[in-house]
Amino acid sequence: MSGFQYGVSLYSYTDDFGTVMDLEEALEHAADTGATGIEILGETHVAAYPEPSSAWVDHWHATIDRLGMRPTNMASWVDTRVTLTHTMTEEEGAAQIMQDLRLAHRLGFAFIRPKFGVVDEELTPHPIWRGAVARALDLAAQLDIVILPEIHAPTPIRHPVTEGYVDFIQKTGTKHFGLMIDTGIFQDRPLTHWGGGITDEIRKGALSFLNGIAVPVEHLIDVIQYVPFIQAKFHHIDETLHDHHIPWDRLVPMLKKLNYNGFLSSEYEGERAPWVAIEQVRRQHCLIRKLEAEYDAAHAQENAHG
Amino acid sequence: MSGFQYGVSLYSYTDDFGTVMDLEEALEHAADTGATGIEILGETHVAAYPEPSSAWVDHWHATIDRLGMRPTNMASWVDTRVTLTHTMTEEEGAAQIMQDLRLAHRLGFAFIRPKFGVVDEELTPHPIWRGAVARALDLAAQLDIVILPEIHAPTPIRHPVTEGYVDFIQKTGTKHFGLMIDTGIFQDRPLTHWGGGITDEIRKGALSFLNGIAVPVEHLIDVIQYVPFIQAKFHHIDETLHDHHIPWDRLVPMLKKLNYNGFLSSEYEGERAPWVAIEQVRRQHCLIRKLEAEYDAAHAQENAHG
Amino acid sequence: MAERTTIQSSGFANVSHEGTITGFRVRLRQPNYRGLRLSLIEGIDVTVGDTTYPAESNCLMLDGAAYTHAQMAEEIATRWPVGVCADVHVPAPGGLQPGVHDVAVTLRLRHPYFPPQFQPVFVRDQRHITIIR
Amino acid sequence: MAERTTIQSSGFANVSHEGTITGFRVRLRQPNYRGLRLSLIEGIDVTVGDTTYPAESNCLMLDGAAYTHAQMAEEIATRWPVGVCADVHVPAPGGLQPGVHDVAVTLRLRHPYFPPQFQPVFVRDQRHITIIR
Ligand SMILES: [Mn+2]
Ligand SMILES: [Mn+2]
Repeated sequence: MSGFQYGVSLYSYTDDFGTVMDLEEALEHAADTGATGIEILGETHVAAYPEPSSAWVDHWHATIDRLGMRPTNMASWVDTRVTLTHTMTEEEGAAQIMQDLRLAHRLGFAFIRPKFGVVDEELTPHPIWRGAVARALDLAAQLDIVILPEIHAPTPIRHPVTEGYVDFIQKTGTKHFGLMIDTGIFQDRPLTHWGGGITDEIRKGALSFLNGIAVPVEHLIDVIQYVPFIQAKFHHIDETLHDHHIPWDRLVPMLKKLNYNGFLSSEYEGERAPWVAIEQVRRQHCLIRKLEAEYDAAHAQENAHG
Repeated sequence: MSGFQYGVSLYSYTDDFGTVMDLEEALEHAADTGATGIEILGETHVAAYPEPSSAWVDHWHATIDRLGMRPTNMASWVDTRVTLTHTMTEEEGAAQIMQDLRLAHRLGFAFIRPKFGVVDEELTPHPIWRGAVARALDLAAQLDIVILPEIHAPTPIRHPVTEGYVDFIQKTGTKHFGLMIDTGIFQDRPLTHWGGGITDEIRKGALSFLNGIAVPVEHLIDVIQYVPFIQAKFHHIDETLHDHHIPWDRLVPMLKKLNYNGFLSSEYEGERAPWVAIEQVRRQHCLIRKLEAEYDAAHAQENAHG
Repeated sequence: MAERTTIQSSGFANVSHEGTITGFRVRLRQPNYRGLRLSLIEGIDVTVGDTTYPAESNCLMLDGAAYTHAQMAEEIATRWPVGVCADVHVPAPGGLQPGVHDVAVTLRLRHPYFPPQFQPVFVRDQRHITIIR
Repeated sequence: MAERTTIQSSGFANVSHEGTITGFRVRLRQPNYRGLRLSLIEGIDVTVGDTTYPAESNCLMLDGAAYTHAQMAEEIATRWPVGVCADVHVPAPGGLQPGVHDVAVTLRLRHPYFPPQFQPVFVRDQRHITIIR
């Protein structure tokens, strides 16, 4: 019986990184969960990004190997409005993606997630995205890295943005572009704990986002064939293993039913008090592993009786 | 006009050390106050104590030099009741002191402070102290390090323990044994902030200690000739530069009047929330420097008018 | 670096011997302000939920070496350094169930420079930590 | 490592040029979760007590190099890394008096992936820090 692969995004330890833990310690906390996949943010976790020293790269590989892990996704940004007076061209966007593809390859990653600048409150990516990605596809194929834009609240699955990405996959026929699902789109209760750097201005302007866009888990059926990687966004799991915002009890069975066997990469985005993320990530792994085991046990019985 | 020398004990950063700062960062925070003296705890701050690697020692000297500081005192412990069934002999106590003298010399320290086990609630040191120190005096002289037991609350200046140390100095005529004053003995108001690892058991049993033993600053006159080093113990200085427990406004003028020109080595022992000590140490340096400048200004006028 | 609490989140896990779960471990930050000779640690009790696992059966894994309760009492040369974590190994056949546990530890420390009536000093911590699987 | 707050205790000091105090500096932890191209920082205002020192006159000292407000706006290759501190230098003849000051900073950050109505985002911090002498 195939199953989920478990990973951790070092984004989970935002604000801890550089105040109470360094990169190696963050990797050790991730490994201690039993996770085998490690996700990073290029601009955050790679010293001297985009050109780390050879010594840094060697140490990266040595640490990952020592911990028995492997690199999954490296987050990338295409800062379209790069100055107040200049917006990136398709060529410049492609250069950013190709730079990150090369760095990701050097570090052993299988995916990169470019986050494009947007043009409206629907988070419609700047129109250069299509041309920029198109120009980078050959390099992605050559390095065997898949480019994955993130489907992130408030953008749901059934939405022109997501449909635009699917259209691109279908038209190009590429195997090196897909979708990453951020499980924040399934959030179905208002946020009580949030670590995404909210300000009063944003809180006033973005209430529906904070209440959760509650995408039905069934909508995964539409796109799962394009989803090789999932960011397991969450905000608070209490000591009874109850997640206050994300419906894992519906999401896990749906992913199992769809035979998803990629990574679930923990992306904790809750209270940013020091060290809290370490325990929160552990609780999420415990919770999802329990739900997966329950599903597997139920199915083993079905099969036995069938 | 000679003046105080300013130092920092890394004890100030207890609990921060190893959770939010490493040794080099602690040294940098100390140096950023403008202090030139650095005090450490041998068993705490020396990696692989009592035998640090040569690389560690080289890095210690390089860092201290880079920061323009110099080592002052290294705290040492003589754990007389070393196991439940064995109490150190004089020879064993001497061996501990000599080990720390050699380490202190290797690291460039001028003083060591042995903290002896005690035999009663008056904090009377175990009687081996005299023989143990006597055996170590030749080595102290050879390395030119002064051994300084600490006069620490609840033991005041006028007390058999302090008198015993003075008697030892007078009888031996040594220049390599003296007194270290911990300014906690001048505390004259109840503690509101304490970081010394108090437990409920101790709080119930040691109320007078926590209320402050309020040694009159004039008692310094009795012993100042034997005091080459002072630990500037404190617990809380608020944003108006008011110290809630230690009477610096009386202590600083007395030390100036006595022409004390040794170090005042900050020993913060207040709230142990992460990072708080960094700012508290800075406030103490600001406060004592202001009081010293006021005294100097007043005396400059006196001299001008005299 | 270590978590500020004595009890650490990472490191909490069941422990196996030849394929059988024989107990669990809890990771602790050294709770004192100076390096601790092991002989000054008079015991480390661990409580999980309502069950207390007394110090006498527990052992300390420090820097790759295991010290039984009896060995610690005589170990005067080895120190548990400040800022360093060590794992308390607790015998418990079958281990603990995956899930969040209410864990408490009590360390009994002897500070020879403290008055006799404060010997040993009890250092306690209690918090929720998670066995993942 | 850096203090958790954006405004750091250490580093707060008067700054001299040829023996004359020309201003002061405040040390900041990079406040975002990813490395910031300097061109995405639209300004750093500093307030001490009742006086605001506007971003246009301040400059950022990062890794030994100084960037004026105008230079930052065009600096797309240099990033202020996460977990790294930089000093904001503020011109103020005579500097600040020794003592504890109520200091506030506002960073205006442009996140291209945020909707246009949230540009720039204001990141604020305020706390008491001390000029020692
Ligand atoms: Mn995400
Ligand atoms: Mn002291």
